[in-house]
Amino acid sequence: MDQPLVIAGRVFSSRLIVGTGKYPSHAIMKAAHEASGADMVTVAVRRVDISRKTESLLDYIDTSKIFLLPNTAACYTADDAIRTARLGREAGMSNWVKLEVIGDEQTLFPDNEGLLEATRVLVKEGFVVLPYTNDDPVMCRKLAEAGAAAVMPLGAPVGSGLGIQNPNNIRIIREQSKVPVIVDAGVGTASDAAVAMELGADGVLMNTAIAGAGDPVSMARAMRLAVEAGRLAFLAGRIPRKSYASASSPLHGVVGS
Amino acid sequence: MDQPLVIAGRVFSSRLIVGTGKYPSHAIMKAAHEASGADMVTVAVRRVDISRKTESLLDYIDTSKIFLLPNTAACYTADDAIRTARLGREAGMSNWVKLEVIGDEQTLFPDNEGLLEATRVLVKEGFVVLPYTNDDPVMCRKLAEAGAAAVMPLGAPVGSGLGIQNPNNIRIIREQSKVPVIVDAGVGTASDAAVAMELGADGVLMNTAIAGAGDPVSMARAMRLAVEAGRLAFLAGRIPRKSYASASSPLHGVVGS
Amino acid sequence: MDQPLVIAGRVFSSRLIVGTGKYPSHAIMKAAHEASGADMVTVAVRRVDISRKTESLLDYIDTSKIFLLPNTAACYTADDAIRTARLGREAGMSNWVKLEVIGDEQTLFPDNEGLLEATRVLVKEGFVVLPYTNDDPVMCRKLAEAGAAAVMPLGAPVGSGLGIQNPNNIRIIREQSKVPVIVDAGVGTASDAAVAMELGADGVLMNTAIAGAGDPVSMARAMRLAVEAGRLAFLAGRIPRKSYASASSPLHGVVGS
Amino acid sequence: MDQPLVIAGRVFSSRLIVGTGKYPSHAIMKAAHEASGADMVTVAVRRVDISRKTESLLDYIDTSKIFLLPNTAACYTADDAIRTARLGREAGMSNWVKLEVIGDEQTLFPDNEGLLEATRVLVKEGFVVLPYTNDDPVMCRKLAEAGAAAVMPLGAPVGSGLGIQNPNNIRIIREQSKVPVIVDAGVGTASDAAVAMELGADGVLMNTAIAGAGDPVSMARAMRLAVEAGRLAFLAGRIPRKSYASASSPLHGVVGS
Amino acid sequence: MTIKLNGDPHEMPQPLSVSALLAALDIDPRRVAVEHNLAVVKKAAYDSALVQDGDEVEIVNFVGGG
Amino acid sequence: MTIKLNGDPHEMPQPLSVSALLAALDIDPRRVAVEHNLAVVKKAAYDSALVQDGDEVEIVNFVGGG
Amino acid sequence: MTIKLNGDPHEMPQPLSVSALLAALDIDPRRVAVEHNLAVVKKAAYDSALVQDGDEVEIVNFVGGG
Amino acid sequence: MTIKLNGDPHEMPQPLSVSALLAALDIDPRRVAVEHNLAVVKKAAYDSALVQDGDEVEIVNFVGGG
Repeated sequence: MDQPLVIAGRVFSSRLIVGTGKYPSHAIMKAAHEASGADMVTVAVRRVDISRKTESLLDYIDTSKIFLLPNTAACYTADDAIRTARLGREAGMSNWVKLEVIGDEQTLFPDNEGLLEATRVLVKEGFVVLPYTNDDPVMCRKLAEAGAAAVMPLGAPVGSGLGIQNPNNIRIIREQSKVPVIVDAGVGTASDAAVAMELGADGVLMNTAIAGAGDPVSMARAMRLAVEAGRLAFLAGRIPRKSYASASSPLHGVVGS
Repeated sequence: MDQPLVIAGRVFSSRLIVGTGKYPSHAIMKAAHEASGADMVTVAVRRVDISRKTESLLDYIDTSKIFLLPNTAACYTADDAIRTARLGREAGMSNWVKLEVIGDEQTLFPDNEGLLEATRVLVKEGFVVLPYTNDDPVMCRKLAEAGAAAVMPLGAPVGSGLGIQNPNNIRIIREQSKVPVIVDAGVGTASDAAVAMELGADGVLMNTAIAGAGDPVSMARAMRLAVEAGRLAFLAGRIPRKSYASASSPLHGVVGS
Repeated sequence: MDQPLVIAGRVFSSRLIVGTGKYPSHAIMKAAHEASGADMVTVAVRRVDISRKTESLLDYIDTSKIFLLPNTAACYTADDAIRTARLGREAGMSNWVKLEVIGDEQTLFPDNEGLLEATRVLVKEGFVVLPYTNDDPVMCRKLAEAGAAAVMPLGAPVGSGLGIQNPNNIRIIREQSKVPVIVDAGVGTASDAAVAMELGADGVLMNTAIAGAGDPVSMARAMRLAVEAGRLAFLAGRIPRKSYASASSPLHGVVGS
Repeated sequence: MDQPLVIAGRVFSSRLIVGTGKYPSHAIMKAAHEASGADMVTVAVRRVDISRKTESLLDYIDTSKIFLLPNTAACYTADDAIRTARLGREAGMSNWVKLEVIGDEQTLFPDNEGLLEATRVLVKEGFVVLPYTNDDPVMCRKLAEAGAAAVMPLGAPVGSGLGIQNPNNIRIIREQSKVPVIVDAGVGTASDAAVAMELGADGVLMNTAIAGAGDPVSMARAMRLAVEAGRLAFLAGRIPRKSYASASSPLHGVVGS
Repeated sequence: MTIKLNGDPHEMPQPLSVSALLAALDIDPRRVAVEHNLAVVKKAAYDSALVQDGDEVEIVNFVGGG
Repeated sequence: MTIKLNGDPHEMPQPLSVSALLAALDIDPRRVAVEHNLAVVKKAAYDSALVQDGDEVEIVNFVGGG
Repeated sequence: MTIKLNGDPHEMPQPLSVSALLAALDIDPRRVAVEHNLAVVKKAAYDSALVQDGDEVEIVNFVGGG
Repeated sequence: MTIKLNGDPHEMPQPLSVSALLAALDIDPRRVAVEHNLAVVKKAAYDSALVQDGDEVEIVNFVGGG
């Protein structure tokens, strides 16, 4: 049978990692998290709103079951990402970080130069670094060599819902990587998540595809099943593609032949 | 919640229909059927081998749980298909038939002219006819008008594993059809089945994708989950596709901003 | 070198066939026709407007250079198509017809049952019949057997600009067909036309992609070049697809190695 | 009308750049170059074979018409690439270089960290640097900021013939880039080149697709036409994609209606 | 007397040949085709074919199409 | 006497009912269908339906298919 | 005296420990992280770390993100 | 005396200018580039640049590439 996903020695029962942003309500988020079966969720680190009391996100996450993964979203330099990672560690009581160093507002694609630099610094400080990067096997290898605990290549722009734009790259990244490969960003619907897993990905991370769906809770369940389906299909070994047909029923013994 | 699949008044708990051909062994077939959760399986009608005793396929199908759907595979004329359907009814004690009138050996694509003719005849004789046809909305409508209980457009050539070649057509067929739409043939792996369901299909029928997989039982389970995932995603309502990114985390309140 | 396109014994210098509908003006149409290099254009047969004089389409087509192909667009029965074909022959002084029997308003997909019937009738009456049909190898074979001078499978819905939705089917139609294969409908831009030709099509027919372009004359020229490019590439023989790289420059003799 | 391609102030009459490797013979290469219409070709810099006289590549390139672009293929470090670029300048009497710093043997994808470093050094030394990089808008922007005269994002792995794997990225790179964008590597057949140009690319560079074709000279001509077609289509403005049909012929005035 | 012309009622003083009808309508016979009571009229028969009360006539020409 | 059984010639000592034929062939009647001279034989008629010299008989069952 | 709190000026009567500042702001210390003049303040140091005039303080918590 | 030429040992009777070396190797100087101890040698310096025992020399030219 399949082994569970293990990152930096920590075992996860689910290969689906979900976000906490953009849900219609905290209550719906909580229900979606349960439906997704995820045991790791990403959170953002932001300034407390001094002016008014707001209910805490954490009141809607059962941290006894769900592991928090702080991200450095919206950081455009290695320094800001490092600073945010340190604050996230202090707030989260864990040394894990989904490392983002953004290079472009329109695509939210990473600045890999800054990402590599921040990864090196944070690994030295004892962080478990999960960098969000391009679907580039070379950069994924360098991040792993820099000490990243996993690599998180993007499937398509964050929130675009375009699905895996370059399956060949994801497949090659998986073939070459010595650390777990989590496809992050770009999933739009269940089949996209299945495709990512069929390419060999060790896991999938998504936020908008669930939070922005018409019914986030149903979509969360769909994603849970799709990730499991894709993983099973990858392990089972699919049939080869052929340009022509090959009959499913015997050609002999047909009546009247 | 979702309604179950209903064809000709008969309720099916699963939207996945599987075949019985090309398995490594009857025992593996039986295990794959269980893993698939299917409660309808297709069977072919062929001459008994007089020369030697062979163990019966039916010893490996629990017909108290699984409904048998005889097909007319390898029939190249309406007459042969009608004749085979009648024999199938007598052998199966049911009046259902997966109607195939094949028009070409290389693609195993249907001869829709003959298919329409055979459908009209068999419907008159009280058969519940499920015709295997092209991904053509017009032909699907005509088959329904001729009394077909469901239409089964192909996703790709039988056994090709190419996946849904023309998603737009399948979507339109579903939008226009007054009877259930079962995507038949062409599925290669789990994500293909999910795609079919996300397009709105009421069910998916497959044989080679499971029977020919490295591990048919695991693939059967993958297909079960993929069909469920695709259905849920279709009902939940996916996010729209965008060419650019839209952030999952808030843009304000970033440290140091 | 390549042979020219020959249909029913008539030689065409261009493999691109264009329409005459939906242009911003007759003058732009004329310029686009010249830029396209086409020597066959389709025209529709419609009632003369008794109430007011309108300038004739034919004033903008040099019929000494361009062959007119009347169509039976908007006919929903074999009878209407046959009737329109006869009128077209009388008006056009030629016995050619682009035969359309439409089965659905939303997709404008053909009613192949009616199409086959009309083809048989018109062939008997001495027409050169070019039927517009689905991307179905079986139906294409039957139309050819019924006497069609060429088959015109659709690439995508008329005017949709979606491009060739099912390349595998077009390729197989070409491999099996004994008559010329003209891909009709669905082309959106130049690369779509090139793809059709690379699949082996003998020609491409389009209207909206040119008439509806921002600059119809430039697009007409683009289509001319794309059809030529696709044809040349098909004849030249493309390189095989590989999942990995193969170097273009020598691996030995590198400085400092 | 269209402006010609201008890189670093140099005007090129063709938007197609071709290679000089892997041809069946120097004579065929020369004929293919003429058929391609290219006025810039890439060459590799390698050690002279001391042991035996070999005829010079340059005897088959009319350098009065064709501009030589030395590459740094097979260099795996910034230092080797810089060293090779300097030698190429001395041998070629020009200060242009197609800069490659390879990061992986299997994909021949670039090492963007080394590429950026080498670009900065060579720009300082007065080189006109055309870096071969990923289809990453952020890296392309950084290379331009580092002084690259153009950016050359890859469409797919070198020699793979897979075509443009991520059209959305190429389109975005073009929208954002302040310097010319040349799609380099991955083209397999004519339509791939047309697609690249339709996405807005300023040019396309290829080697294997022509040199490895069954008939390199015909394919070279096909590529010339495809690049021109794609460019024209991009400038003309394609029709929008629709999921349903829109008629090309009038719906009114149908006979018998 | 009234005929049905291109689907609409059309008044005529008296029976006319197809040629005369086209002339009356100011239509160039070379660029149209005429159907008389569901049968195509050959151009050679335009003078002889007589359109009478209650007849159905279709006059068509080529327009832009795809 | 000879019949055509599933497309091939088959010798029989004398005319047999379908039931007897199946028994002779050691075939379980519950899992097959029988066609006699192109007409399906209902199970209820297995005893009465008589297979004679020159008759065509098809005996089919279910096999794996898709 | 004025400090820069989360990027904006903030008035304080007199220097306060981080604990006192959080209390004054009615913020639960368990769910935030505090940065004092660009250095993260460990929770153990909340009582001892003194925020003085002109200091820069960032107080952050977790919000929804992807 | 021995130099390292294009990565391999190469014997020379005595020190030679780059021009002399190329001539000895029967290589047309117009179509190559020469690196002497890791520094590119300008064509103008071919006569003056002296290759001595233990030197490293790279002589390159253009070959087919993409």
